[in-house]
Amino acid sequence: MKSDPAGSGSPDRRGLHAVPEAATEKLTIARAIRDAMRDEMARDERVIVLGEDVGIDGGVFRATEDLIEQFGPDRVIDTPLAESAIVGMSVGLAATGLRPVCEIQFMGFVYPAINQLFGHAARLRNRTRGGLSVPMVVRMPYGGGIHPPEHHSESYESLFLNTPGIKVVVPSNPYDAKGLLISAIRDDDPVLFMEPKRIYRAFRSEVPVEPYTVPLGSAAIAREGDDVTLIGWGAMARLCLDAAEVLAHEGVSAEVVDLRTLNPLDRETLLASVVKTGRAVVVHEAPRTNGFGAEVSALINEHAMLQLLAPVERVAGFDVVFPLAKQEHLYLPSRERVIRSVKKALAF
Amino acid sequence: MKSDPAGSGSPDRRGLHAVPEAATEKLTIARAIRDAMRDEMARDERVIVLGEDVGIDGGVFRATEDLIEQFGPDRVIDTPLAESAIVGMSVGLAATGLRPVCEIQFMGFVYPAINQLFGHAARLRNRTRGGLSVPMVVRMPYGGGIHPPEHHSESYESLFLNTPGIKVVVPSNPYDAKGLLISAIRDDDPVLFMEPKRIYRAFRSEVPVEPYTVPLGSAAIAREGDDVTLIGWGAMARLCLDAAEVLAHEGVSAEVVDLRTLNPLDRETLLASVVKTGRAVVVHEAPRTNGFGAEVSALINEHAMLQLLAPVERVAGFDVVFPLAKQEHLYLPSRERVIRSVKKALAF
Amino acid sequence: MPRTRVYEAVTERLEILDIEGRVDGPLMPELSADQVRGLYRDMVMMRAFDDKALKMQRQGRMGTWPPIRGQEAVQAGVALAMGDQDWLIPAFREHGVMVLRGCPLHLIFAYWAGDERGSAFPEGVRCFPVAVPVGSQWQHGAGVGLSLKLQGEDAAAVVFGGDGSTSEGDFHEALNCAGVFQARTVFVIQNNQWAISVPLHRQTASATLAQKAHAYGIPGVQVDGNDVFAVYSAAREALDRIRAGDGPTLLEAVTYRLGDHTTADDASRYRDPDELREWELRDPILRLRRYLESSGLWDSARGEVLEEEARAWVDAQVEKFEAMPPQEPGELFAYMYAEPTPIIREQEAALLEEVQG
Amino acid sequence: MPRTRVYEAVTERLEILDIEGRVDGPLMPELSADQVRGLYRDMVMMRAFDDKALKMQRQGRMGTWPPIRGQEAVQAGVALAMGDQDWLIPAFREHGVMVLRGCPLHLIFAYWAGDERGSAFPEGVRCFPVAVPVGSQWQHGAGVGLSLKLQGEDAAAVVFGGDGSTSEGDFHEALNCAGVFQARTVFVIQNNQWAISVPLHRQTASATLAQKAHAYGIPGVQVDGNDVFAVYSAAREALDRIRAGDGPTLLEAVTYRLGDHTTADDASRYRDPDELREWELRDPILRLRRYLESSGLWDSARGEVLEEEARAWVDAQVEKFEAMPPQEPGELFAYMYAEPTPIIREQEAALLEEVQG
Ligand SMILES: Cc1ncc(C[n+]2csc(CCOP(=O)(O)OP(=O)(O)O)c2C)c(N)n1
Ligand SMILES: Cc1ncc(C[n+]2csc(CCOP(=O)(O)OP(=O)(O)O)c2C)c(N)n1
Ligand SMILES: [Mg+2]
Ligand SMILES: [Mg+2]
Repeated sequence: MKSDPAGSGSPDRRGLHAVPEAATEKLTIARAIRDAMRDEMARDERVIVLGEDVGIDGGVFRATEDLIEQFGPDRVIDTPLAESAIVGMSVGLAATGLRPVCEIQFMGFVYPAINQLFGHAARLRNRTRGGLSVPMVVRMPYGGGIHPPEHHSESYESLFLNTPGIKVVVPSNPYDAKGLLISAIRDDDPVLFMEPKRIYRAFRSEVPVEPYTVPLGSAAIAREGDDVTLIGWGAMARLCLDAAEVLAHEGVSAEVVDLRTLNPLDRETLLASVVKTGRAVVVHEAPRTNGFGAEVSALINEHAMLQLLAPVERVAGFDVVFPLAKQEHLYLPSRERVIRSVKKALAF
Repeated sequence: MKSDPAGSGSPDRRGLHAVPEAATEKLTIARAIRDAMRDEMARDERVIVLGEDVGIDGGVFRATEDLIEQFGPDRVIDTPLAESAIVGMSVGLAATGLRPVCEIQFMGFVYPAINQLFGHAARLRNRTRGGLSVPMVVRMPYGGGIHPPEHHSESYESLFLNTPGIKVVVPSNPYDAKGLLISAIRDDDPVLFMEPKRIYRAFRSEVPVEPYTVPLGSAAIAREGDDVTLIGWGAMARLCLDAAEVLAHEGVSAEVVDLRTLNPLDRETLLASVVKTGRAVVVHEAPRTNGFGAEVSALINEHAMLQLLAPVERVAGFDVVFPLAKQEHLYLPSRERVIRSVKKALAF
Repeated sequence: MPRTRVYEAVTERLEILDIEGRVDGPLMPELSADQVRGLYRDMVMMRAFDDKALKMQRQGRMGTWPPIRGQEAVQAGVALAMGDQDWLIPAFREHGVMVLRGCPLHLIFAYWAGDERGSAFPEGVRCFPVAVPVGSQWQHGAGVGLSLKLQGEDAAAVVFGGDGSTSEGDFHEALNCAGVFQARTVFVIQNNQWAISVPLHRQTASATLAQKAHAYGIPGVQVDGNDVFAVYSAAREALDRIRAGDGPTLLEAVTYRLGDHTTADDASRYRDPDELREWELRDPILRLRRYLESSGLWDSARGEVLEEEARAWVDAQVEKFEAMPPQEPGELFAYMYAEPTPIIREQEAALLEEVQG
Repeated sequence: MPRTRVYEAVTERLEILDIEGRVDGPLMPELSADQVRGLYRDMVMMRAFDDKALKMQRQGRMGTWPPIRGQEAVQAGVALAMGDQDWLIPAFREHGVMVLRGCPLHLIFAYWAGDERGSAFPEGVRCFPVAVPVGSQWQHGAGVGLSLKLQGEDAAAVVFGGDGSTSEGDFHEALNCAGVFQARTVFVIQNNQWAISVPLHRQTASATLAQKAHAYGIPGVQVDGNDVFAVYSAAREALDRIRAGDGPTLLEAVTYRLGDHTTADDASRYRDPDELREWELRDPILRLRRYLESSGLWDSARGEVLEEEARAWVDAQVEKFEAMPPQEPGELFAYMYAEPTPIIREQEAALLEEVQG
């Protein structure tokens, strides 16, 4: 698997597989996401977009910009301010022939939709033994780093990973963002699509102009290394790459596994890397306790205990409410914290 | 710490500490819970009970039986059918001088209340730097084993353990049920109180007649042993005791740690036991992936890796929707599954 | 200018068939003798399988069962008004209308006996499965109604819920959105006046449930829910309005839960027996029977035939239900995703190994 | 019997002060000259600090700020009607009424600049912190109103929310429960006609928001929200009703968001400039100023004094806000629980070790 220091997400094997010799353009994650919706709406008229301010406003992060101009108000629908309705109505829309891509304006506001997500979207296929299904995508910006008001910085992925029936996808770069979102829209089951808002526009990288898919359930080796495996997703995958870069100058060779999909999880890629390096540091923004880092740690210990040279380190948020802007820097995992944990593992 | 094969929850050290020479009576868990509310309501007029059917009906599991007769409809309040209101209004009640003990009829119906629980109950103290607090208990029967309709068997504890600000308590016997609930009601922060409905009336055991407390954040050694540590809570703590009993006849000495409180977690007791036995099997009804068993496994590996003789085993539900009655037995952790995992650990 | 009326509206109640079985001529909907007898037949059939389910539950052959006794008219009336292509989105006390919409009774028995296959309806039956989380189905009703509109289908969504379910936020969001989007949805409240032990006046302070429609800018009407003609007319009117492109309607059918909440409940703990007796006199089946007899559409011979027919049908369905082979263990995993994920495959393999010993 | 009216809904709108500053004599509330000048003063103060906050935001001295420009009359009018012991439960665009209820302006600045201490109000100030999850605060309003009733307090809860927030399920549940429990709560909707980019007619199909009260069996009234006398009178009436033990009221104040949604928004993307101009003519401050002048309660001298006073006060508050020392790192953990849990202690120690190098 080719190494990718810039983490620009230039196509890994699977990605390339989907686009042999495609023409590309430099896009931000936000624009790649917009383009994925645009391409799928053009390809499949069953695909509709709905949510708060997704229409003329183009979404508060402009992730649906110009879609209403292109597809009209019957396919790009501004909803009343009601998250349970956005998801609950989408269950009805999806079960009867449409493919809704709904937006929750910030992950901090997904709570009112939990009952519909877990109670119905995640269960309808099983409940009806396959009779009705819910091909729905629920997009939401998540994570810290932009100094917004309360409830605008949270990472709730762990909330969605003990409840089967919903896939959870988190891109870390423009290439994956477009390819994963297209896969999510084409998937026949509900997919929670978490968008790392802090890097929506942090950088541009090459993205094929034509539609392509990055399969759900495949992690990427974002950087190869031998001494330790750094495991992250979304914005934290970027942080792992930064840390790996610094570590390299200190003679530490870190491999970075970008999980990309948390459910289904690509355990092979994850475990193979840890078996190779013998050390693992998992990084996430959510609070430490019972975050997905716990599952990653448990899995590694179950499958690679004898190959482990040190305990799996978790670099995560503290077990506190995500702070307002002025103390955000104290809460969020930093490159230094990742490096410190790597050194701890190396010194074990 | 005295061993307790029957798991009747006869007072452990901490418990005894609270009740030196108390007169006792034989109660079920359901009745012990009712008595805890009754005693606290008698002791503190700020304590009120609210929820669906908690009044004249006495709760669908009779956990509030006779309270309305004793304390009247102003302190035992039947609410409209609205979980978000039950918890959301309780935030208002608790922040202004009352101590609501609200009931969610089944844990499967807590989803609509998540926004109020996580968005406000868990945050108000921190948000106001201690200016307003939410001394509230949210009781709910959880777990499988009674063959009910859909949504009546789930264990969602993991959902509440990546979100700081809410304590999570799960008794496994009448003694702990009363002592822990009294502690929860007296606690100045929100407490989620999970009641193992399958053993509400499964057995009776000695419970002090007088009020007493079992402190939050203290696990119990429900049975002592040397070869392996079985870790559970609620109904699964009982299952661990059953398994330990069988294992004893096969010459395997299993220690059983009943966590009792998942947040705050008593890591000392947990880790001390695993360090002693060198093997751990954690058991829960919730799906395996990202269940609290993952956190327990991660903690053990972080703190006791070198003492571990085998990987921490997780015996949990499958990553599927909790099945309807006829396949429930296939889903739920069984004594045999616990024993198999113990043997796997022993054979590692 | 100073104090002006910015909104003025009324909520009406429709009644056609009274307790004695007399109808209000001008309001009586155009129904053939066969249709009227059909309504009676439907209701008798419901009563028969509901009683049977209760009996089976006592015998341990059935799981928790929510009886529909007393609510047959709402379900038969709405079913008759619905068109072939209309979608039904039930709550959990709609076995009657579900059967009339094509859900096989033996599957409904299977569902309440704890078998997921009970919600696997035959191809072409446009019906959602039971929704246990109270109120959540209102959102699906709005969504399906919007879906039909967006897809240009000449069909409607008919979603049911109880009086208690109107207290949930989802009821509000669904009706509000349906109003905004002019969804092709009829919202039917089976107001049986109790939510387990909570009577309607403790559920809401509004005088009627139909008037809640004023909050959403949509029509709302109350009907005597034990009057099958009123139910049919109001449902028909609402569905005609949708076909005319005039948007959603809220229909409150005032009825009564003659049985316990479910077989796990004991209503005598909280309900006044006099109230029960009161409502037994208003039994929707009795009432229609009186009409049939007084208008010469019925006689004891027909009655006996129908009784026999009902018994035979129910018994056959019970047999079919009880003859269902148990589900395979693998079905625990088979429907979680279109394609099983690796962890699902692994766990299924582990279970199969365990059960196959 | 057949078609009967079971409910008649009427919703009124109250207006007292028109755009030219003329009042409707008989409806004019009894207010002393000082009280009227006080209202004007309050509104001017609000405008002043709102402008200042926007300026600071552009200068990077303030975080995301939701402007209240245009909504001053709602907030001043309700504040004047409230009693000492009444609780205020704001949404997030209530800085004006919060200040009038005793929340120090420098703390409100601190809050929106990203400092939790901004929600630590002085002892005795009966005000909830800002509630960011739209609609969630309605439940707290109902809960506090019930709490006051249960504790026999002669006080009320006044909870605010926007037009968009009425679409959330929590709005419905809160008002429905308040109706059932006859909670001592006034529900105030600041209907500024926009929810970010969504106009009111896309938010609900109901003609007014006040009429939603009919769903809950409680009184509902609409007022011209840019008419401070109408707002005061309606709020006063609602509070008097509570003190008389007559239960909750829904008060819709129709106003307009003259600014962007927040400093992170650009309303010109979705709003017609003509609409904006239209509403600038209805500016609540301008209107009251006209009344003051025409009734001889005002002159330019007073005007200058007030301007000066406002500037001085705002500058002093800014100074106080910017002079706040940063929070200690430990405050990240200090308020999670009454007693820190072991994990909190451990994590705090780790952070302190890190920051202390
Ligand atoms: C969200 C939720 N809360 C609680 C329950 C438990 N429960 C099941 S039915 C019921 C009462 C429903 O009353 P109503 O809506 O009037 O329907 P009915 O039973 O009268 O048909 C309750 C509280 C549930 N199923 N879902
Ligand atoms: C539950 C929730 N969903 C979405 C948001 C994002 N958001 C913040 S304010 C707002 C619009 C609120 O409109 P309205 O209630 O009319 O209040 P206004 O902003 O006009 O004062 C939205 C969608 C939120 N804060 N909470
Ligand atoms: Mg009912
Ligand atoms: Mg607004």
